[in-house]
Amino acid sequence: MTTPAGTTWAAAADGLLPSAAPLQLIDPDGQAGQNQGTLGLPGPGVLADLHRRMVIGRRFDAQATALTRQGRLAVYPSSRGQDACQVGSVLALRDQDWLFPTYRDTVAIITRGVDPVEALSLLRGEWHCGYDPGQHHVAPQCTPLATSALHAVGVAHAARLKHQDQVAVVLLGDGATSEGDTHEALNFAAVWKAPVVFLVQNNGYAISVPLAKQTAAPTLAAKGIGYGIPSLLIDGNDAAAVYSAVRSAIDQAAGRGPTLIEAVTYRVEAHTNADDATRYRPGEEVESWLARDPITRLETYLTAAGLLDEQATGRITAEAEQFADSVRTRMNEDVVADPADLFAHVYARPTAALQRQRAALLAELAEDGQ
Amino acid sequence: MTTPAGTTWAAAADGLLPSAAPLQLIDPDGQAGQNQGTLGLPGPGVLADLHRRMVIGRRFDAQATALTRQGRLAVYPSSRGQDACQVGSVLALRDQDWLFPTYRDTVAIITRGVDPVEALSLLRGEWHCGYDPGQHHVAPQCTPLATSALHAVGVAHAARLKHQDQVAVVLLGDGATSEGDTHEALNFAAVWKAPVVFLVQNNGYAISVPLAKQTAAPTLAAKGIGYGIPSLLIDGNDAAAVYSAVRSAIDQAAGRGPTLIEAVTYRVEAHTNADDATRYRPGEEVESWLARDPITRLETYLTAAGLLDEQATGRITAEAEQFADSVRTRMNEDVVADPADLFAHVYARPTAALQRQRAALLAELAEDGQ
Amino acid sequence: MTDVLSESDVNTQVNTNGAAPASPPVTMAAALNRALADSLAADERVLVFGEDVGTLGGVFRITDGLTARFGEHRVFDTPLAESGILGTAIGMAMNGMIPVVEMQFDAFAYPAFEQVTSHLAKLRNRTRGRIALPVVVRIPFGGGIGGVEHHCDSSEAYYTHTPGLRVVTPATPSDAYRLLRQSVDCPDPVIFLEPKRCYWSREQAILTAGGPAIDQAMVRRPGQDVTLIAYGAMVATALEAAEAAVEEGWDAEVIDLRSLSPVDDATLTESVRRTGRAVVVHEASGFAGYGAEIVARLTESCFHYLEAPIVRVTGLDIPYPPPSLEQHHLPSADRILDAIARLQWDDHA
Amino acid sequence: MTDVLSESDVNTQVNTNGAAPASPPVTMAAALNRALADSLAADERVLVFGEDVGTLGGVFRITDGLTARFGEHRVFDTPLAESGILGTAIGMAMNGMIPVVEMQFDAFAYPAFEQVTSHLAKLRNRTRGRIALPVVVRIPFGGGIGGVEHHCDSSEAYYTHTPGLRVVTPATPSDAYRLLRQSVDCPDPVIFLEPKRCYWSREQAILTAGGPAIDQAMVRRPGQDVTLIAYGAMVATALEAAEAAVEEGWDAEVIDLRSLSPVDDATLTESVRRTGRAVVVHEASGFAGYGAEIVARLTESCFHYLEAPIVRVTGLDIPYPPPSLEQHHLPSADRILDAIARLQWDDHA
Ligand SMILES: Cc1ncc(C[n+]2csc(CCOP(=O)(O)OP(=O)(O)O)c2C)c(N)n1
Ligand SMILES: Cc1ncc(C[n+]2csc(CCOP(=O)(O)OP(=O)(O)O)c2C)c(N)n1
Ligand SMILES: [Mg+2]
Ligand SMILES: [Mg+2]
Repeated sequence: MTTPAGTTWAAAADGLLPSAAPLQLIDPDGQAGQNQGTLGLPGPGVLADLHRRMVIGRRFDAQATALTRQGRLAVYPSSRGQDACQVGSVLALRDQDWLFPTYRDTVAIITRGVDPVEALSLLRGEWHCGYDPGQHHVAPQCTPLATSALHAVGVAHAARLKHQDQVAVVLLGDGATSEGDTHEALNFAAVWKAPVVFLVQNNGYAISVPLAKQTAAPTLAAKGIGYGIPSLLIDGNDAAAVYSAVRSAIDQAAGRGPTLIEAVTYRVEAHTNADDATRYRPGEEVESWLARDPITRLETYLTAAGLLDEQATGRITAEAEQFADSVRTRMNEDVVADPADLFAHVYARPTAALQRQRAALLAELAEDGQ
Repeated sequence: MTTPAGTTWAAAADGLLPSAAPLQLIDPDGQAGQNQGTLGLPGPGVLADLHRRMVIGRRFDAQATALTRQGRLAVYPSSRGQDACQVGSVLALRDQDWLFPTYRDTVAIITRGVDPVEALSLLRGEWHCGYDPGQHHVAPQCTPLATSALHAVGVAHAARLKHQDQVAVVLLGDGATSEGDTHEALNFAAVWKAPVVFLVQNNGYAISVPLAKQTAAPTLAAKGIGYGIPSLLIDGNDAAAVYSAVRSAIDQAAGRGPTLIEAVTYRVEAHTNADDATRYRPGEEVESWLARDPITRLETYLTAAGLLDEQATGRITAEAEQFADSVRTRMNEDVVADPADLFAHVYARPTAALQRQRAALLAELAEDGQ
Repeated sequence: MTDVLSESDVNTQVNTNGAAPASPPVTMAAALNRALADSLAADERVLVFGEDVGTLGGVFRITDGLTARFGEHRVFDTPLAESGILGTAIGMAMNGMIPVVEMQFDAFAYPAFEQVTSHLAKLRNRTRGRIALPVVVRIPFGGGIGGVEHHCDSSEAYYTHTPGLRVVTPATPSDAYRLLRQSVDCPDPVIFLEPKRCYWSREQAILTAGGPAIDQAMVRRPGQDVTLIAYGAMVATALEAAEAAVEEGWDAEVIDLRSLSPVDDATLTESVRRTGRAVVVHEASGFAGYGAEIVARLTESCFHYLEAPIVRVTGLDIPYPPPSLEQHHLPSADRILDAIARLQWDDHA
Repeated sequence: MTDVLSESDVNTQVNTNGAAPASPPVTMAAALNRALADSLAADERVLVFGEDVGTLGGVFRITDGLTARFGEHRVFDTPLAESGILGTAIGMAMNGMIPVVEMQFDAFAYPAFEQVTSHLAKLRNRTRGRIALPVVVRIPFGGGIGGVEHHCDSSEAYYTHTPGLRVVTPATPSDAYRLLRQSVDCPDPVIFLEPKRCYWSREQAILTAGGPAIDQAMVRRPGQDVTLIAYGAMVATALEAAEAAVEEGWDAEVIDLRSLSPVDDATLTESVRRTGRAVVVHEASGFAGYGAEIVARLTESCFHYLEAPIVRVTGLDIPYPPPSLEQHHLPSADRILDAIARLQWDDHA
């Protein structure tokens, strides 16, 4: 806290600034990272799981994009290239923890265990949220940018008030950090010492707007000190680093409160299938990031460490194919939407007016012989 | 800018963090401050002017509070104790620069040269803004917290686009820093390199809420680095430091862009005359700050430096009394408000509907023989 | 003015509503404070937070003493950010709490508008009922208190047009208690508008959550010739006009809507079909205001019963004026009488 | 659906409005783009900014090519913050600029609500006219495009209830050009609502800023029996209904409001007094919606001319539905015909 002239705040700022360079446990070549900071390498089982889930997630992501071409999805924002963030963050969660995803985080959602078709309900145009948020503690995918950060802080603070060991992890984009709600969420979390983890997937773009037009900050993680929140800057294409950073933040949340993590990654695909990224970024840039692929890197590491062989890779690929097949098959069934749903959940009990409107619509449909 | 793992942001962060302790040119005992940083002591003329204007401002402030007791003002938020911020910031402005004050900054407004009765129009309940903002480049006093910070950025950016050497200085409270608009203003200013100075008068309270419940930041000035904005932490009760900090920020604005200044000060009176501060803060706290009074401190310094003698002090006191007298006299005249004003300025030209409503009201008043 | 309007007239009514004259008079502010205390005591999931609601007890003292009695963890000050207050309230409700938050003044709820419209109102529907948000948003609304700019807005039109929200407002201390208790118990998000000029109005009443349900209107004064429809502070003004109308030979019925959304169509339609004439009163600007909805739906449901068009007496279509001019903006008993007079009585027996 | 509704029908009308059939068809998106380019060329104080409006040319390509032509300093991307966009636009206008800002989708304008209601709408009045804010806020509004949640709101009721704002919306490409040019030239802040389902509708027309003024309604189809009042995308739907009504023996007049605030009372009243019947159509939810205002004021001004109550055909009182169900929410020509049929024609010659 700022106090009268004379005293200094330096002590209070200890550990609030991120490392000078992104922390990295496994480098792009699959070798041990040179800048590991305090992050510990996850065990072999976790590393193998990170790899397996990324392969499945990547395959699902490609399948979803394909479904847009077949008109089975209204739109799909791919997370290709951000696989390490999608999978690393979710595997670090405990069952009781809450995940707050955005429209881009469908892979994170299915990695959490949500049924893929239920997860795609929003983008399929079936219903706003197709899954039960309570089942896996996954909030509805949030579209109004940064607004869910406040919900995460509220969930976390409520857990604290109830003396429950429960942490909320909210996923944000680099662009979303510009919204006032991100600021208010960081501040409320810090003041309340709420057990919440802010994971910023800095993928370099907000639709067409590059980070340089989004902020002049030396790094987004440098925002933490302005709230009194410890911050981490990590390589977002290193699944091990993402896992370890999120897990350590979760472990410290109960006592210390919030952590801000900036994961430096890249959006390999366009903003969505409807976007044309060639209008605003050079192909070489994309190429340079493909060379830093999160899956390849972990594959190299695991193979060298003898934790992955062709057989295993084959099994995982097959599992991924199977997963994608079932998604394709199920998504090819036409949506059967029930008009009555329109009125059922606006209020706990439909108002008299809504009952009249419901009756009118059903009569209309009966007339049209539907 | 954050770049792929390996490179570091440290260089980009140079000079973005404030000093460990508030900068001070003149300490509470009227001696030369021990922590002057890069701030230069203003010349004798400026120091004398700072003192004179603070004395007049303090007297005006007391007069305004008195007017609330006589029912001549609806409400008045005193800036007593923040005199150095009110006067130091304004004297640092050049004619072409814009000032964006809040409801608490009436002393700053009159120091800028706005007619005191016009300045009190809002609090008198006469009209929302009683002065012409264009005349002295003083925006209307802003009540919705932090919203004016964005206006200041817009004014500054427009000046830049027009290649005009014009800086906007916006006054904010410690509480206002929690609003999303403060965040968005700092970010837009930094990205656009807009010539704007954010002066946070950290007076320790937002109505009843102490800074400790407002933020967990080690110091508010530490927010700057999260936007890439150079920041200063200064003793807000040292008029010389405020003047010098704001002036240097203005001088660098054209080239470097925005500066964030946190001035540590104290709200000696209650939030407004309608508030009862004894409900939420101990009297000793107030006492301790009275001992750090900005006027006494400068008086001591000026006297020791032979820049102020009893005669001069007498002249200034008399001038202040005269100023207060004329304010009292003029404020004792009843407000004559013109109902037609209600319709004249909603749009450039009153709409047909407004003309009808105007006619109806005037007819009503005519009937009632008004 | 505040007193004349919101005390005497309302009291005459409320006493006939069966409050024991013996009981000490209570202000609306005290009734609201009691409702919050009783809600906090009744259910530990209830939380009260906002700006200055803790130690200070709120700028209107509505939360006075609650932190002392229930502790910092249940009644607390927040940082100064309304979207933050609303957004965290939504999160807390997602995790089993019942937040009752205060927006310090109407205009200061605007920073929370996105959280209110895009989440508070829609999350239940978004999740097919799997997530309920039993959040109460207390907003002191309206003018007539000599407040400076931004302290006197009436924003009910914004909220009533947003499906998924309930919007209610009391007109008397006893109903303030009842409606607030009912709002806290309601599984839907409720925008609870507090007519600030009535905060200090007194009523002799026993405070109880019983009586008309949260979505029912109340007939404050039965009448035969014309229906005056009002809510919040305007109920007292309508009652004042009704009393004055007697001398003109008009027996006016006064309906207090209480719930603006949903609205009690049955009570309104029954009354207007019976009287054949109606005046809708509110402080907010008329254009695209809430009153237009009342006129439109009643005109449709009562068309052939109407002797004259339903007219509105509202605030002017201007930003809320400074104190020196607000009396010209606010509906008065006189303006309501003038409106009644315009309802084509020539053919009236 | 979009095409059927917004092309053919509107065109039949617009061509009678005198556009040279020779000229190449232009989409509303292209007309808006042209209006922005011509405004930027006509006055160097005009600035265009918002999210993705620069290099990308906007998610709907309305600003396509403008940065290349006018430079980064006049057409630029902002950081991702709507309150920031609106607030800085206000500041730029205070310093002599004419900002034309884009809110990417209706629901994403809500974060700017405080800047719009507390400043954009009020600063002129606050300063007794000393500060004017010639700001244009472009907001793609409405649904019918299969958009997911938050991409299809209709928020005109919020803005039309806010004194100090002008609210306009075009129904055809040529009027999109005209209204946008007029909005940029207007000294008042203008909320410019772009019916996104009409972005790709085509019209053969010569684009000119001349013709009806910014606050005048247009009769899109003259008729004798009933007045259909619509705006934005619903004008095409109303015209479709009007054509279908011919077979039922009803000659419907279709009025395109263009300016929602202020509203053109003269044109509306003249028409409804003549026809004696009216239907108001909009996509937004009905409750406390903009249509209620039209019904209320017309009922008052035309009461003794009305053969039946003025009815509304609007969106349901629900959050905007997912694509799979939106057709049930949106007003259709059939629903308008049903509404016309309910207007008590028995007594009709
Ligand atoms: C409040 C708000 N404003 C605008 C939008 C429109 N929009 C959707 S995604 C997007 C870019 C977001 O960028 P970022 O936060 O970096 O996330 P990313 O898409 O890169 O994952 C924008 C502007 C929105 N969804 N919400
Ligand atoms: C958006 C908004 N929310 C709430 C308020 C009510 N309010 C007026 S002053 C104030 C406290 C402001 O504290 P601070 O920013 O520190 O300024 P100070 O009063 O101390 O000068 C509050 C909450 C407001 N004016 N605007
Ligand atoms: Mg991004
Ligand atoms: Mg303060």
